[in-house]
Formats: sequence, structure tokens, C-alpha cells
Amino acid sequence: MLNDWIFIGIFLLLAPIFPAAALVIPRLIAPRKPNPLKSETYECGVETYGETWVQFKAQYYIFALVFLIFDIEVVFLYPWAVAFDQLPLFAVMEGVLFILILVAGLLYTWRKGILEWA
Amino acid sequence: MSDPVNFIAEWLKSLMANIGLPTGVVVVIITLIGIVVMATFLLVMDIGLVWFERKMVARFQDRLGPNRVGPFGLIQPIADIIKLLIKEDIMPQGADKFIFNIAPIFALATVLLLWAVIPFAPTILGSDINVAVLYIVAIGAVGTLGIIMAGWASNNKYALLGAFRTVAQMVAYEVPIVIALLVPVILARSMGMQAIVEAQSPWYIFVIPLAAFILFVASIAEIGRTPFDINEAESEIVAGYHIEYTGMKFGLFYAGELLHALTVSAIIATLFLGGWRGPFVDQVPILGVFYLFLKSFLIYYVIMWVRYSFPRIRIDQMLGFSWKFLTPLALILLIVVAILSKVLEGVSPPIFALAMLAANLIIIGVTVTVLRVYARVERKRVGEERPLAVVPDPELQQLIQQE
Amino acid sequence: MTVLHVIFLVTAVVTLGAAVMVVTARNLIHSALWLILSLFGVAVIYGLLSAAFFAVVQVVIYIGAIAILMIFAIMLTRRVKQDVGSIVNKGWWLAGLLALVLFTALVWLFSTWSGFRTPLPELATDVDTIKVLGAALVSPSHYVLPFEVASVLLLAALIGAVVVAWERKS
Amino acid sequence: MISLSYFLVFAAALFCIGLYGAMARKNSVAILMGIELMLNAVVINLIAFWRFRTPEVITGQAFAVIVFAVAAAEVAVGLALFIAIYRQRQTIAADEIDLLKW
Amino acid sequence: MESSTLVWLLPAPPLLAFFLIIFLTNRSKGLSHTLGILAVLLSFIGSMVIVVLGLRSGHLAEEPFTSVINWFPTGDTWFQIGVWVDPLTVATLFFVAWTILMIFIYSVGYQNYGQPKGDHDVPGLPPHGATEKDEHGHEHRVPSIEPMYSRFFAFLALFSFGMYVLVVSNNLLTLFVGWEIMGLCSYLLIGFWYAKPSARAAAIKAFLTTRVADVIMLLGLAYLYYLAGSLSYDVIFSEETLHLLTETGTPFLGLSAAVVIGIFLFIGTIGKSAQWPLHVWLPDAMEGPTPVSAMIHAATMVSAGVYLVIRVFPIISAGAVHGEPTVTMNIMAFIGAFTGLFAATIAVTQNDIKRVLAYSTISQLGYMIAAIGIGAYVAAAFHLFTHAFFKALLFLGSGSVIHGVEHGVLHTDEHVDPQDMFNMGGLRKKMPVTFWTFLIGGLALSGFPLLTAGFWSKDEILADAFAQSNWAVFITLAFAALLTAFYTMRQITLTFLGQPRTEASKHAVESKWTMTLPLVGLAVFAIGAGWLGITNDFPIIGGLLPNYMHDFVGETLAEHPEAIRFNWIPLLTSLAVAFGGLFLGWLVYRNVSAGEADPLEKPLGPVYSLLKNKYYFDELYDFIFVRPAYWISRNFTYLWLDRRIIDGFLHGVARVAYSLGGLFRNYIDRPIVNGFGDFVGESVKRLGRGARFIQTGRIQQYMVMALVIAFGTLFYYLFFLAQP
Repeated sequence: MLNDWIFIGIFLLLAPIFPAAALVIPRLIAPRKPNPLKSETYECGVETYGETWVQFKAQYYIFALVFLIFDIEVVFLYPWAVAFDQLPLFAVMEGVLFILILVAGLLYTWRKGILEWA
Repeated sequence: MSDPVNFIAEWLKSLMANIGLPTGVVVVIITLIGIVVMATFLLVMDIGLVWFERKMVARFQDRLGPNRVGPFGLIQPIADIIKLLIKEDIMPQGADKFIFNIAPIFALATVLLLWAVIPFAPTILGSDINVAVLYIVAIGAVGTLGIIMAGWASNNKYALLGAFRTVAQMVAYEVPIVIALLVPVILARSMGMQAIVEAQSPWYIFVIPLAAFILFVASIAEIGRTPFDINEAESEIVAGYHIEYTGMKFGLFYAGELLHALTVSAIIATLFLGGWRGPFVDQVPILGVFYLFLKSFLIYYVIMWVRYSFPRIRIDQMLGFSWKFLTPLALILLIVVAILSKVLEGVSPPIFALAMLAANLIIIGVTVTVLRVYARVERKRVGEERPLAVVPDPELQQLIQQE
Repeated sequence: MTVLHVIFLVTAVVTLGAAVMVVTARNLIHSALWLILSLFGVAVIYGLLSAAFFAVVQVVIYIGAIAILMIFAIMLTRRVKQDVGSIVNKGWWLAGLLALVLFTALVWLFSTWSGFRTPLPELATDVDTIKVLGAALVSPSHYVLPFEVASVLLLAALIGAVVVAWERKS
Repeated sequence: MISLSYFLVFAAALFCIGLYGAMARKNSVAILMGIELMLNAVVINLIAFWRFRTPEVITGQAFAVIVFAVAAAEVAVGLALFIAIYRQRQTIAADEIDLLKW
Repeated sequence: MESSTLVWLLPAPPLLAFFLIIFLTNRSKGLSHTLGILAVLLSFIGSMVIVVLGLRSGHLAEEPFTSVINWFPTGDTWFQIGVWVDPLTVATLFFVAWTILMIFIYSVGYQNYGQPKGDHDVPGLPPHGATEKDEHGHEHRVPSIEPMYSRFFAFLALFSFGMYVLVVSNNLLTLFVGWEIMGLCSYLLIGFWYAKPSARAAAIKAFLTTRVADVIMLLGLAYLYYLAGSLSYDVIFSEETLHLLTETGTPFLGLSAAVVIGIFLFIGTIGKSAQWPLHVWLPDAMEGPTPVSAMIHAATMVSAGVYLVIRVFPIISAGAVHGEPTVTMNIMAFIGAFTGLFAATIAVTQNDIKRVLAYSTISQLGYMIAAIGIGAYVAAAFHLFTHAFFKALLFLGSGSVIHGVEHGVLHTDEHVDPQDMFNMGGLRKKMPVTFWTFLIGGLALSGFPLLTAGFWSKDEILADAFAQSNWAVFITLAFAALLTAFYTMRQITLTFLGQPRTEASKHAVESKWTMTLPLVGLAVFAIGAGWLGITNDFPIIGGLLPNYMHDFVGETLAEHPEAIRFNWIPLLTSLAVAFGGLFLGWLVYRNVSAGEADPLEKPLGPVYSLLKNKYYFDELYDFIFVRPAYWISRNFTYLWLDRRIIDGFLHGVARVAYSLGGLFRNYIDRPIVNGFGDFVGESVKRLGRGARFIQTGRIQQYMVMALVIAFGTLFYYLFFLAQP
């Protein structure tokens, strides 16, 4: 068990190194002649104008919001699933109730038309 | 010699122990070596994937594909890499340098990290933590972050827009994935990959095909491939969040995407196709690696098949598909499986599997019928809603003229 | 000075440093990213406390969801010319002072407590805490009520937030 | 041997940093970040107490689960409020949102 | 199935029906009432099974059907709830199940199921009727269906849930829960036509009045729980608990805990059973959909109050040396008897057919309370039992009458109050079933000898009062009985006998079978229910039937009362009052409509004049009985007692308080308090101006302050106060 976590830890440290290496190599061999024209922002063919910070629709936020709620609820079901063979049917039903409350949320957002991408 | 990997590992251990290194250090070093070997293996395979992908797409599209550089163009990817390496790396003005640079690293590293918990063989696996499934979800979440960073750092409307769309899409499909992953966990009563693999008799795809299907579709969306490749819909938002990336940085995104596809294939193979399970694997563990990758490539092939057979769908359709189809379906499946597997607790495995399968098929049947009806309604709606250019009636014209 | 110490200290330093950056960074996106790093450090701390489940859940929920949510919110509420002007209000020094005092007071308070230096007890190796947690969360004699109430709370939060943040197109 | 004190002090520090952020920053989202830090400190305490004092009783973890849920709800609603406010007043600077007086 | 399990299930179907109707079948009227009736039928069958089982098991009192579960943890113990079926429960269950089932069936007809939608009916108002073309194309108005039909059944279902819970529960807390659920339902049903201001007011009045009582009752429960550590019957009625209660003294006038608790619980009853002085809500409660809410408030729910006092009789009578009633009992005896007479006198003067019944209900409940007060446990239960049936019958009958007259009103657009008895008359031909059943009910109410149920139970009460030589109660009740018989007959005469006084009543029609069937069903019991309690040594027929009430229900008590010896005097008394009252009523009211020429005159002229000649009897009776009755009810009870004494007292208090207030205002308030107040106010204002800068509306600053204060306090506590 402990070794497993050591593995994960070391992997966490190591994983970025491979791509990083791949980024270091060009520094050494690739040509570097930057000029302002080159580094201009490329947008749809014409010169870019205005703030990069276009106003975004609140829709994005709402989707992320729904996702957050669902994510957290489902994640809390994992221990329930792991402990499954210790649970009486009653406890399972409580888990199901939990899910049903989740469903209620989904139905609400659905009916409210929030899931429509306008 | 049935298990060379462990054999070598043991040998190195004893070697270092003889030198007199403390066990802790030995473990660390062995782990390091293991990781390096694995990562290299994966990256090389990634290079192979480029070739595989291009060959396949060519065949799908009735072309030859790369066939000049080396036999069957096998060396083509190497050439590509060299090209990428020696390309000049351009940093757009006003970009957030640090974030701009680490974003692609995220993109690839997170994919690599996923492999930490995938068991290659009964005896060969990175780490067998008891929360592996959640670990996969977590790493996926971190991957999402890389995209936002890329989109934000490159100081470009379209990049940001692409990043936002991608994230919206990824979070939308994260939910069915998390739910679908929960189903095998219920059956195996564990989040450990190894445990899940060992619990798979028969393979879960024969027990809970629906979960496999949901996971498969949602994963395709998660890795942003056609028909779900909104994030780089050239016609709509130039090239998505990595529009500003050039050279190796772009290469990393590209490699990340390919490897990600293989990775989800491997995950699905592990969770539903019995991972390393196969004949003689108990006697010759190393065979497991072969089996695993065989299955993974099978799924990978299906992914490509889908990719090159379906047109891209609109973003509203895509989000709707997740929220209004996959998620409810997954929730229903979850409830059914939960109740059923508690009710059927203790019956003999084959009967259990059959009952489960039957339940799945019933759900699928119902779903299909519902979809039929829905499709009919939808067709009518769409047909009515957008009439072709109509001739304005004369009175109206008169009115207009009077104006 | 065991390995555990080293890991803990490094993580703690990184986490706290990141936390400081969170509250001091001028660019909100940066502080969001720092926040993510800090939260990740916290996840590692959970790992050290052998609460693997929480370590992973921390990443899934905080980094995977809450951080994304925050970045979206930042994007949605960003003002042009936000980067000029002070990022702290006038009472910041008082806040800092208060935080400092509180910290010292807390530490002092802890140190007066007998259990302050409780050594790390051995975990029973045969029990899987996740199993125990899962069973406890739905067992009527333990936490089923908070568990269900939590889901209701989340439902309420979902509906409330959606209603608040949703712009009706009229 | 590592002892409870480490985690308590660490959590206290994290809490106070978060507190500072919550009290000093102008931008509401930043305030929320501070609050998140505080919540995390709390959870650390809960789990640390579970690990060091009563590893055989699961209470600490159960509490942590609930705190997670609360944190999520709080973020969701809080940010939603900010967005709504922003829509009204084009700002979410906490010291410009001062309607909360008679 | 284990019988206790079945008991658990009794309340379930109505609740289920309630939710189903509310959530699913609200749209479909037919489905809704089917659901409701089905549910109640289930409960009914279950109850009947329980009743049979209970009667079968010879020793139900020693070992009642009971089972308990842990409800919620109280410290280290659990608060347990459960079911409990002992003889008393069986008796109650019997009539509850019957009456509720009857209500449901009846409501279908009463709310005009199958009738067309109203032309301009709106939810919240009684249906105005619809116009219908018959095959000849003639338009005529017919009753229209209730707009909120489904909702009505939902409420009824919820109500029956409450009633069942109350009856089968094994502890006072769940009993109280059911009690409150019914309180809610009564509120909902009285205010069912919420668009009528009067209905709204009545609903609120009823709710608040009963609330007052319930709060005190809850106090009683709390106190009881505090002392006994439980509210389960088997615990609180056990020897040692009762002993403890009697031993424990209280600050209230040195009364024993038993007495205080008893009084508190009894106050709950006063509210629920509309005893004087909290009776005010019940007459107004008739604002609801006519018979049904009326019957809920008069026949079923209000019995719950009596059920409660019967149930807690051990506590009430705790510490009663044999034959020597306790303080509680005395109070109950007084209030009961007084209410009995008081309400009866008022009933005599009422013209609204429903209100007469309402007041008569109050008075009958007074009987039961009085019976409890004199320790006549069995008699009270008996009367509760019989009364439920015949009063329900009467109410449904009145509803049917009103329905018929309403039909007439709609038919002939003559605008008369369809509930005023003086607008009726001669309905016996139009609505025979209603007439006969109503007659039976009325006779039962007035205690028509031997045949009807009311006679036996009332007689038993009187006999008890007599046996205890409790003259006050005896005479009061006897007189009340006389009045009861009198106004009952008056009602019957005015409504059914004689000739129609209005077009409407001329065109009244018999109600649908859905309404008449319950009438018949209840009528059976209005007669038969009495035979369950015939004293064994009653002349001739005594002992033909076993005295269930006594041998079975009496068992419920630990030391069950021995049957009182038979005695002729109370029997004769009740005979006298019953016959006398009825006869008088008939005589006085048989031809009220003498105003216009009596149609009987021509066909039988001489006989008619003969009848005319009898008039001085009438004058005599009129002088001897009727006027006094009027006088008492008007002047004494209404003007003098209600108006002068009660109101006068209140006004007096008010005046005193007012003048006192004036004094305070002029000599203390203004100079001293206000001066000080102004001073404080001014200084606060100045302070506020000074401290205004604190309130910036900036959350963060508030947070800082809050934290400073909070942590300051915390650390102060920890370092200075909490140091040992």
C-alpha cells in the first residue's frame, strides 16, 4: 500500500519531466528570431481588435455549476459502492434515495430550460 | 522466465541490496526505473500511434497515407517529431509566459499519470491504490485545467473561447463518466483496478454493456474527438484552445490527445474487457501486457472508426446529448444495478450475470424506443420550424409599401 | 527527521506559500491557479494522514470542479482595467493583524492542550476505512441523516444558484 | 515521529491566511478563495483529529464529507450571487457592494 | 398476519391516498374519490378484522394487541412509539371506521359528482349550479360539481389518517400528533371555500381556539413525560406511575401532579370537544362544505377530545378514594353538566338546521364529560359510541336535506336560505329515506326509549349520576335531556312534517344513493348500537344481550367498575323527559305555518277545529315550558350569562385596565419613563451618529468586527473563566 503511494508520488513528480524535456530540446536546437509581427495574435485572418476578455455567457458558469453539484454527489456515492457488501437493502435504498434527490436536481434544471444551449 | 519484469526488478533489488543501499532507497530507485521504463514505452507507443492513426484515417478515406519514409512510412512520425523539434517556438504577445509553457506539459503529463493505476498483468502494475477509479477521475479533472490554462494564457479570443467550450464539454461529459465508473465499482465492491480486473468473470462488458457504452461515448467526448471535437472546430473557432501553439508545444497537445485516446481505451479495456485477462495468463503473466494492449487497440480502433464515420455535431446538441441522454441513462442504470445487485446477492455468478445483462438489455430496449419517438417528434419540429423562403402575401407587401 | 517529516514539511511550505500567493496575487487568474496548487498540497496532506479517499476527492472536487467554477466566474465578472488600483481594501492591515493574532492565539491554545503532541497511532491494517466510511454514511445508527440532508442541501444550492445566476432571455 | 501538532499548526496557518484573504481582498471572488482556504484548514483538522485521536471511529471523516458538501454549495451559490451582482452593477468589488446598510 | 402488524397498517392507506391525490390524481375527480374511498375501505376492513380479533380474544384488556418501535433517541434511551389496541380502542375503532367510510361515500354525492361543471364556479367558492338543457330543450338549473373536488377528498383522507393514528397509538405523543393533524384538517375543511371571508374567519377562529387548548395540553404532556419518563399507556397508567403522580406535589395551589396534568389534558379536551367556555368555534365551523366538515367537527373529531379524557381516566381519577371524586373530576363534572344544559338551551333557539345539531353536539359531549366527571367510565364510552353514530346520521341527514332544498332553490330561482328550517317543511314526502333515517337519528338523540341507542347510553349516564346521588348533575342532565328531546322534535317537525313553506322545499328531491346509503348504514347503528350496553338487571329484556359495554370496555380499567344497580327512578326520568320533550316539540311546531290557510282545514274541517280547540294546551305548555325555555336560553344563557356576566366581566377588566393605564400614562409613563426614555434615546442618537461610521455596509468590515468580538469573548472565556 505504502509503496503504491510512493509510486504515485514519484510519478507525480516525474510525469511533467518528460514533456518538459521535450520542450527544452527546441530551446537548444530550434532557431529563435522573434519579431513583433510574428508574435502578433492570430485571429480569423484580420487584425485582432478589442479586449481578449470577451464577455462570456453565464451559461458556461451554470453548466460548470450543475457539474459541480453532480460531481460531488456522485463522488460521495463511491464509498457507498465500495461498502456495498456490508449494506443491508435498506442502506442501499438510502443510497438510491440520494441518487433520486440528484435526479430531482437534474429534472429541475431540465424543466427550467437551463440545459438548453442558447 | 514467465515474468521477466518482476524477475529483473528482483534482480536489481538484490543487486543494490548487496551494494548496501537501505531498502527505502532501493524501493525508490526501482520505482524510478519502473516509471521511466513505462513512460518511455508509452511515449514510443505514442509515436507509433501517430503512424497508426494516419494509416487508418487514410484507409478510411480511401487513401494510402504515409508510405514514403521507411517501409509503409513507418519512419514518418519520427520525421514529424524532428520537424516539430526544430521549428521555431513563437510566444504570442501579451501571453502569460509561464502558464503558456506549462499548459502543454499538463496536457501530456496528466495523460501519462493515468497509466499509474492501470494493471498490465497480474504481477505487473504501477500501483494498486484502493481509490484508483477516483484517481482516474481526478487526473482527468487536472487535465481539464491544462486546457483552461492554455486557452487563457495565449491571450486570444478564439483560444479562450475554444478553451471554454472544451471545458464546458468536458465537464458535461465528466458526469456520465463518473456515474458509469461507479457501476463496475458496485459490482466489484472495490475501487482498485486490480481488484476490478480480478472480479471480472465474465468480463463486465457482458454483464453491464450499457455502462461500457456510456463510458465509451462519454470518453470520446472527453478526449474531444469527432464527432465531439468542438474544441477545435476549425470552421467555428479557428483551431480551438491551442491555436497559438507552435512547434513542440503543439506537438505535446497532439501527442497528448493521441495518447489520451489510447489511455481511455486501456481504461475501458481494464474496467470492462477484463484488462489483462486471457488464456494462460496465470502461467505466463507477461502475456497480460499483450492482452491488455490488444484489447486497448481494439477499442482505439473503434474510436477511430467512429471518428471518421460521423460528422461533427453542434455544441448545443452535444451538451444536450450529455445532460439529457447520457446522464439520465447512467443514473437509471446506476439505480437498477445497485438494487439488483443487492437483491441478487448470493445467487450463483452466471445467473447473476445473466440477470444483470437482461436488465441492461431491457433498459437499452426502452431507451431505443423512447429515442425513436423523440427522433420522430424532433424531425417534425425541425421540419416545421425552418420553412424555406416563403412568398410574402400581397397584403403584407402593400403594407410594406405604405410604410 | 524521517522521510515523512521531509514530505510533510515540503508540502506544508508549498501549500502555505501558494496560499499566501492566493491572497496576494494581483491577477485573479493567477490567484486561482495558486489556489489550485495550494489545494493540491492539502490533498497531499490528506494522503499523509492516510485518508486516501479524501486526497483524491479533494482533487476531484476542488481542482476539478470548484477551481473551474471560480475561473469561469472570474472570466464572467472581469472588469476592464481591473488590474489598476489596490487589490486590498482599507482595512487590510487590521485584517492582517487579526489573522496574525488569531494564529498565535490558536497555536498557544493548542499548545496548552494535553493531546497536542499525540504521536501517530498505527492504523488497523485489516480494515478499509473507505468501506467503513461508506457503511457509516448510510447506516441509520450513524450518519444517514446528515448524508441525505447534505444531498438536499446540494439540491437547494443547485436550484438557488441556477435561479440567481440565470439571465432569463425575455 | 510526526505528531498531531504539525497538522494543527499547519491548519491554523492555512486558516489564518485564508482569513486574511477573506477580510482584506477587494474582489469578492478572491474573498471566496480565502474562505475556501479556511474550509480546507477545517477539514485538515477534522481528518487530523480522526487520524491521531480516534482512528477507530469514522466520525472525523464523516464530518469532512459534510464539510465538503457545504463548501461546494457555498461556492456555487456565492459565485452565482457575484455573477448576478456583476450583471446589476458591473462590479464585484466588495467595498463597492455596500447596500447592506439601512 | 400478526394482528399488531395489521394495526400498524391501519392509518397507512389514507395517508397514501392523500399524497397520491395531491401529487398525481389531482386532475381526475373520479380517480381521486376512487382512491380515497378505496383507501378508507382498506382501513375499514382492517379495523373490522381488528375488532373481531379483539372481541374474540377473551382477555384483550390484560394483553392488548401492541407492538413498539424505537422512534428517536432520548439521551441513552429511545422514545418508543407503537400501536395499542385494548377494548376501548376496539370500541372507538369500530365507530371511527364506520363513520369515516360513510363520510367518504357520502361526500361523493354531496359534492355533486357526475353533475356538470358550474357555469361560473370558481375554486374557493361553493358551486353555484349549472344550466342544463333537457331533451325538450328546456333549460333548468341543476347543482354543479365542486371545483376542488379532488382536494376535498385529499383533505378527508388526511383527516382519517389523523383519526386512525390517534386511535391506535399507544402513547400520548403520537395521539397528540394525530390530534394536531385533525386540527389542521379541520382548519383546511372549515376554510375549504377560502374565497368566503366568513369561512376564512371561521377557520382561523377554530384553529386558534383549539390551539390555545392544545398548547396547554402539550404542557400537560411535557409535565407528564418529565415525571413519568414516558408517555406510553402501559407505563403512565401503571400503578407505580399513578402513585408517583399522586404523591408528587406541585406549586399550583398544592395540587398533586396527577390533578394538574389531568386538568391540563382536560383543557385540551375542552378545546377539541368544544366545551364551555371554548365552545365558540364549533358553531362557526359549520361554514365548511355543509355536512361533511360539520360531521367531522361534530361527530368524529370532537369525539377525540372525549376519547382522550376516557383514555387518561386513570390519571384523572388517580388518588380518588373510592366514591370520592378528585378535583379534576369535579371540575369536569361541572363543566360537562353545565355545557350540556347551556348548549341545549341555545340549540332550542336556533333556526339553522346545522347549528341546532352543532349545539346539540356540544351538549351531548357535555354529557360524556359529565359522565367522566362522576366516574361513569363505561357510560361515557357508551355514549361516545352511540352518539357518534346517531349524530353522524343526523348531520348527514341534515346535509341531505340541505342538498335537496338547494336543488329546489336552484330549480325555482327563489332565493331562500336552504338551511333555515322555517323555509322547509313537508320534506318527508319529497325525501322519504332522509326523513326516516333522520327520524331515527333524532329519536336516538332524544333518547326514545328501548328502541334507540341514545336511550340506553343516556339512561346509563343518568343512572350513574343517580346511583352516586350526585343530584346537581342528575337534575341538570335530566333537564338538558328534556330540552334535547324538545329541540330535536322541533327540528324534525319543522323540516319534514307539515307542508312545504317555500317553493324551494316544494321542489326538493331525494338525494342520490351515494348520500342515502350512508344514512341507512348509520341508521342501523343508531338503533342497534344501544343494545350492546343494556344493563343486565334491566326489567324483562335485561340480560338478553350481553352487556358488552360494561363487561368488555369496562375491562380496560385496571379495577373495572362494578355495574351500578338498576333503579327505576332514572329510567322513569329519562322516559319522562324523552317523551315529554318529543311530544312538546311536536305539539308546538307541528303547524308553524299556520299563517297561511292550513290545507288540512277543508278535507277534515271538524277534526281540524278540534285540533284548534286543543290550543289552550298549547298555550299552557307554551307558558309552562316553551317560554321559560326561550326565556332561559335568550335572557339567561345568552343575554345574562354570555353577554352580561362573561362580556361584562371582560369589559370590566378592560375598563379597569384602561383607567389604570391612564393613571400610569399620566403620572408615571410620561414624566418618568418617557423622560428617561427620551434621554436615553437622545444619547443613543448621539452615540449612533458617532458610531455610524461602523455601519458601512461592507461585509468585510462587519466580518472583522464580528471576529474581533467573537475571538475576544472566546479567549476571555478560555483564559479567565474556564481556568479551574
